[in-house]
Amino acid sequence: MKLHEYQAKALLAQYGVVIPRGQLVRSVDEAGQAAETFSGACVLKAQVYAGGRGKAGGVARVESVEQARQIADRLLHRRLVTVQTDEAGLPVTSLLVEELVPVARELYLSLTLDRSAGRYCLIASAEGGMDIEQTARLTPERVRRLTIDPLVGLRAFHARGIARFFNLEGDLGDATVSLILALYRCFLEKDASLLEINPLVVTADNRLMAMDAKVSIDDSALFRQHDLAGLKDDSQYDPLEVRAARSDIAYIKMDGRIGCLVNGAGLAMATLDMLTECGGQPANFLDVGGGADQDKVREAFRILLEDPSVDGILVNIFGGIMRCDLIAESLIAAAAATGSHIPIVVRMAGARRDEGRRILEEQTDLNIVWQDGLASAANAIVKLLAPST
Amino acid sequence: MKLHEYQAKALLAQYGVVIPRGQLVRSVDEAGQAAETFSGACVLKAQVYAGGRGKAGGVARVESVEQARQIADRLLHRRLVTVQTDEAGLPVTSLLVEELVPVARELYLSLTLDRSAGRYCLIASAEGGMDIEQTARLTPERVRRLTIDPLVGLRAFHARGIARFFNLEGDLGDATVSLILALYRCFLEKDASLLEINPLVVTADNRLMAMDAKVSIDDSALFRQHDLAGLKDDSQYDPLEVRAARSDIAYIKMDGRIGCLVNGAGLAMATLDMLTECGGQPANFLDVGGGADQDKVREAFRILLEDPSVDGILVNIFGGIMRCDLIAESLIAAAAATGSHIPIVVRMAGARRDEGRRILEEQTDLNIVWQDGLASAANAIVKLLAPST
Amino acid sequence: MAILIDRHSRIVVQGLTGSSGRRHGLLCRDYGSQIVAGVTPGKGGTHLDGIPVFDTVAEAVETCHADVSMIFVPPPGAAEAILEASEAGIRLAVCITEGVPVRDMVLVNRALANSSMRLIGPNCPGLITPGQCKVGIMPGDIHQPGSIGVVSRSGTLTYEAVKQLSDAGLGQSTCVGIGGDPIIGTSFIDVLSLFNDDPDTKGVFLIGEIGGTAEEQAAAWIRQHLRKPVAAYIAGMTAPPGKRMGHAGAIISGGSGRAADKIAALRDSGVQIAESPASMALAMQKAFKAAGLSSHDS
Amino acid sequence: MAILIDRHSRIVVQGLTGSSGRRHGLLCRDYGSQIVAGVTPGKGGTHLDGIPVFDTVAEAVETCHADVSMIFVPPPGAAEAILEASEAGIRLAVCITEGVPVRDMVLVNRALANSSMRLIGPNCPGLITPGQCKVGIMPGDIHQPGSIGVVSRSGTLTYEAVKQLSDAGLGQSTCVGIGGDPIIGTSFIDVLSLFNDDPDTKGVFLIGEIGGTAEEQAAAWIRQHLRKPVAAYIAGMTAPPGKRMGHAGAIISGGSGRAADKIAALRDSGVQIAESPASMALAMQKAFKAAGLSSHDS
Repeated sequence: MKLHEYQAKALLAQYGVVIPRGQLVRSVDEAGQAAETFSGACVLKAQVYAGGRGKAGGVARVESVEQARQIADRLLHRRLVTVQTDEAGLPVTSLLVEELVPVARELYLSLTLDRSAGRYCLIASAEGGMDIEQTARLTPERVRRLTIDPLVGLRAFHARGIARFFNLEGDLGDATVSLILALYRCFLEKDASLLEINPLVVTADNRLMAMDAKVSIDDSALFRQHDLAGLKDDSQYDPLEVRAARSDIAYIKMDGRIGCLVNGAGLAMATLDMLTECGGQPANFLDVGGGADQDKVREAFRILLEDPSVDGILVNIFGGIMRCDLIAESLIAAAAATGSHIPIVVRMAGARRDEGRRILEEQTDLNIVWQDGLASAANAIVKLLAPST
Repeated sequence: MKLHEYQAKALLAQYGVVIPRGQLVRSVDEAGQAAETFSGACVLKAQVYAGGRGKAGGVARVESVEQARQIADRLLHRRLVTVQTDEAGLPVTSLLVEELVPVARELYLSLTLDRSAGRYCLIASAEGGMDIEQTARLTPERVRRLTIDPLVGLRAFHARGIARFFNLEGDLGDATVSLILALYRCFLEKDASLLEINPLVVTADNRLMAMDAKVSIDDSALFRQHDLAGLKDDSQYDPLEVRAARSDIAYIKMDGRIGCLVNGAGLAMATLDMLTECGGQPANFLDVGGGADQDKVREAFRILLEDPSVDGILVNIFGGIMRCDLIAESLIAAAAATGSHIPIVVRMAGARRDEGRRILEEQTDLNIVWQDGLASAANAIVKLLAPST
Repeated sequence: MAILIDRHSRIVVQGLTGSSGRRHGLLCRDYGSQIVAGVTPGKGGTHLDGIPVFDTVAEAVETCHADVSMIFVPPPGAAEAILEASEAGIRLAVCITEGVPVRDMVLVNRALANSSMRLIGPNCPGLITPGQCKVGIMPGDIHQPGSIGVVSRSGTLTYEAVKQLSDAGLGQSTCVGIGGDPIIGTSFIDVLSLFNDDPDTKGVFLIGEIGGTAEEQAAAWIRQHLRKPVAAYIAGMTAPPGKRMGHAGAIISGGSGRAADKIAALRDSGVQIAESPASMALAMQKAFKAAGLSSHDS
Repeated sequence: MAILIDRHSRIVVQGLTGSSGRRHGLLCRDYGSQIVAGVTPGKGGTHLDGIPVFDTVAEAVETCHADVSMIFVPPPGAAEAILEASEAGIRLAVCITEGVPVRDMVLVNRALANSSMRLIGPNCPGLITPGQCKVGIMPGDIHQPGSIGVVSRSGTLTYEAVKQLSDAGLGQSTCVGIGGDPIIGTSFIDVLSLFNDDPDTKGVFLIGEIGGTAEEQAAAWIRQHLRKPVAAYIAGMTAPPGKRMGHAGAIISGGSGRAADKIAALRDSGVQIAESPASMALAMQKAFKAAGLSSHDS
């Protein structure tokens, strides 16, 4: 789960990290008032779940209250498209208005998981403000990576090594050590999966400040991070994705017209691949999960049936934990409830496949086609929709 | 550093451990008032830094306020001699007055260091109220010992294993798990070196309660346990030991008449052994430590010179960190300050030995004898004091 | 022979009395697995359909000589359940639980470095040695005893692969789902190495997916060490970047983790790639053919 | 040859700019030890009497190729200093600091189980290979190069022993003070084993004291493995029970840790016991004699 910049900064501030003075605003008037407190000179930053805001015009420096209002009016309640979003972009419902801080140096710090080591790692770069993967590629000597032994933890001596690497001494060196230890504490206590300060700046008046901050929380740990779970901003997701998430269904909206309903993430990906191979374009990734009950399956069908871009549905279920007969019943119930008559190709295998098939074939009101194999099912739905293209 | 029972119990109560209702009293009147709150039926427990109080008469059950006052009068401001004290015993300056709790079962739990593993360990015994080492010897199957990996810590599953071992199920089993986890948290957070609940009782009304509690704190960790450091009860030590401790001098009062001043614990023990071998009786163990400065050495001399039971002093210094000439100067200064003229045999070796010897031999006012070897020095002081025995 | 589990494995189910634990514990027993004990704190002393339940794994090991554990404990306690199994002397723990916090697994991963226990999972379907022993949630009846070793990060996709293999007459020695989480106890390479040394395994089918670099690492290992025909399928060719595709591990980020790179690496190591999820068995047959072996030798 | 340190050892002093670190760092250099660097956080870039000071041990290793560390960091930071040395690739760390909290050492002890670094101490005088290298706080001039290995839990008592040995013409290969704390990095047995394999060590003198069971364990090891004459002295014959005699380790409790038991165990293993602290060298000579060797072979 992502946090907005303003949320991430507020969280870090709780751990003693220095951040720019700032204020979250949701209207042009609020933006104007906030700009006034900075005598007009300030930065407006669109709060969206994506990076690359600067180049996309989502971050603007203003010199007057009037200018602040103009920019706010331009940004608020529009969608921002950056290199990290899709073509539709993300809606801007709030802006962070911050003081202007003269900067002497830009650095980079992050904590994340090193998957190959199975440990957390600290990444530091003397090139702040840049994409870390680019820096690592172009000037690897400017990047340092430190894998953390969970027994020992991230210690002052590690942090001092990073301060030396940054060439920060004296008070700034000490501040770097304190900052790194605070970030690690925050990272662990909040079950973060990513904590990135980019840029971390040395200000003109020699303070160490987190100019931007990105924090993601491990979804699996939200059960013990109640405060953070409440910070989720549903506006940043497709409404269908929000609805699916509420039923614990993994759903991602895509650009095509064939809705997919699959159990299991790997099989769902394989189904998209199969569909694409047959010339079809999937409208979504949808994994109802392993232990889905009938309610969940019905809700999954409804999400697909209510999506206006979906012209037909491919169901691919490998029963194991799930029973094919229950899936069949849920499918009929959901289709009946929405009154939809779009073509549905169903392929099922595994537990109680024959019963499921019988249930589907017994009903005649709906436009349901049975197929035995994955390839034939994908071909069938593509062909069924072909004439109407 | 030891805690009194009442302090240990208050500490454990902070961690949610159930303890008997009780009140600390320092006078007969307070004892009477406390007994009144229990309608006269209660237990009075002398607060001293030693076990074995029960058999020594330091724990008494009373049935009336009048009886409580009588017992309090008998105990308070006397010295209590138990199997764990020396012959002089320890002064009783306070009593813990506690409710009477009907007991169904007595158990034992402790946390301490397993030196051979270099890890902490939990010891549980189904025989509460007994000396654990005796139980381990007589009925080893009644004792379970669990070494704790500091990476993993003491976990609920370990605690459940102990609950099973105690044969406690249902709510009592759950209470055992909570208790053990609380004890471990307390043990770690407070840098304890020993935490012992003996007996841990199951009350007649099915509660789990710490009937007695013994907690010792790692002296080396007192710098980060300020709250606990303040709990030290100087009344439980020889006044000279208290004074020595204030100067960070390791000092233990013994029964003989020859004061010893040595640098280094091992050498100090060897000096006592040497003295005993020569027929002398040491008045104390005294280690001024490795990095002692002149002030500390002077204070150590004063402690010896002001002890009325000291008839003569043996100084054994192996200069390394310490310089013999400084020791010599401190010795002369301290002796002059106290005006003492008791015989002093000095043996020094190592750094600036010759200079130290010259300084001592140049003065003529004091009764100081130089010796080159450890054996000859011990013999010399014993002989010097022999006529007066 | 097969690897990791066989008819002699004695299985304890941690979380047996929960709904998933109960269901799959009994299904495994129906398949023929020896489910010798269950563990649920507070339920010690009871029985579930004839299976004795204990408060701790240590008791299950002591009393019932369990050597394998199947873990269904919910996420908040799953990591601790793994640690408990390890300390109790379990040889192989299979953690089915999905959604174990990464922080917990970082600790488990470190603790198991000093343990003799092997962990499979978490967030995995488990493993099966067809005809002998099933420790997992896969449908047993699609499997056939045989000599293809199957290893996968996926669940139902593995069933799809196994069904294709069985339908084509390619039975399996052992099928191992290693799980889709960022931190897992047993890697592709660990399982490949076991298959390499297992005389009953004649060929290997690997099922990967987008995200991470586990498949690339496996490819490098295969090139250097694996002496048997290998075929593979990688799911997620058409997945959009930056989105988490169900599995915590399945995300393409910053140009790494792409299916195309994984396929190229495997192909470079001589692995026969199934281009389509519908042709997995076919790819396995081609791998045998390329190695000059008949798949029916298997 | 000797053990652990010699003239080629390159020493970094952690806490060099503190009063003890400075004093003993320079004294060790005067003795001939190669003190190549110091570490004091915040003092990086400065020099102390020609010795470069760094902020971290890693820099000292990288820049000055230090392989041994002598630690004078005060108790609150001492454990972390040990961990830092370990991660920086130091081969041997000698922690002189007295008063390191036990809880910190429990962690260090666990962390070093996965490290290639050997720790000596804490709360120890250090070690010396006479005539070559001194990493500790012992007075150098009482030592003589020779072939007696000395190992001890004590500080000044060791100096007493060494002086007696030197005065009797019994020089030392290496003298190791393992420290008096409840948790130490290197045990009697570790050092005995090194002496056993060191061709330059012909005999061993062991100095123990009351408390714990380290001497009993050493006795058992000696009986089984040590092929050289051993003599020993145990301090604390006359110590009162239940009192902490200076060292955290030196306490007799519950009938264990007594000098008499330790002496009996050592004697049973064929160790020559010095009955009096004044006859340590004599005991060593007797041990040689009993083995049919002249102590001057040493």
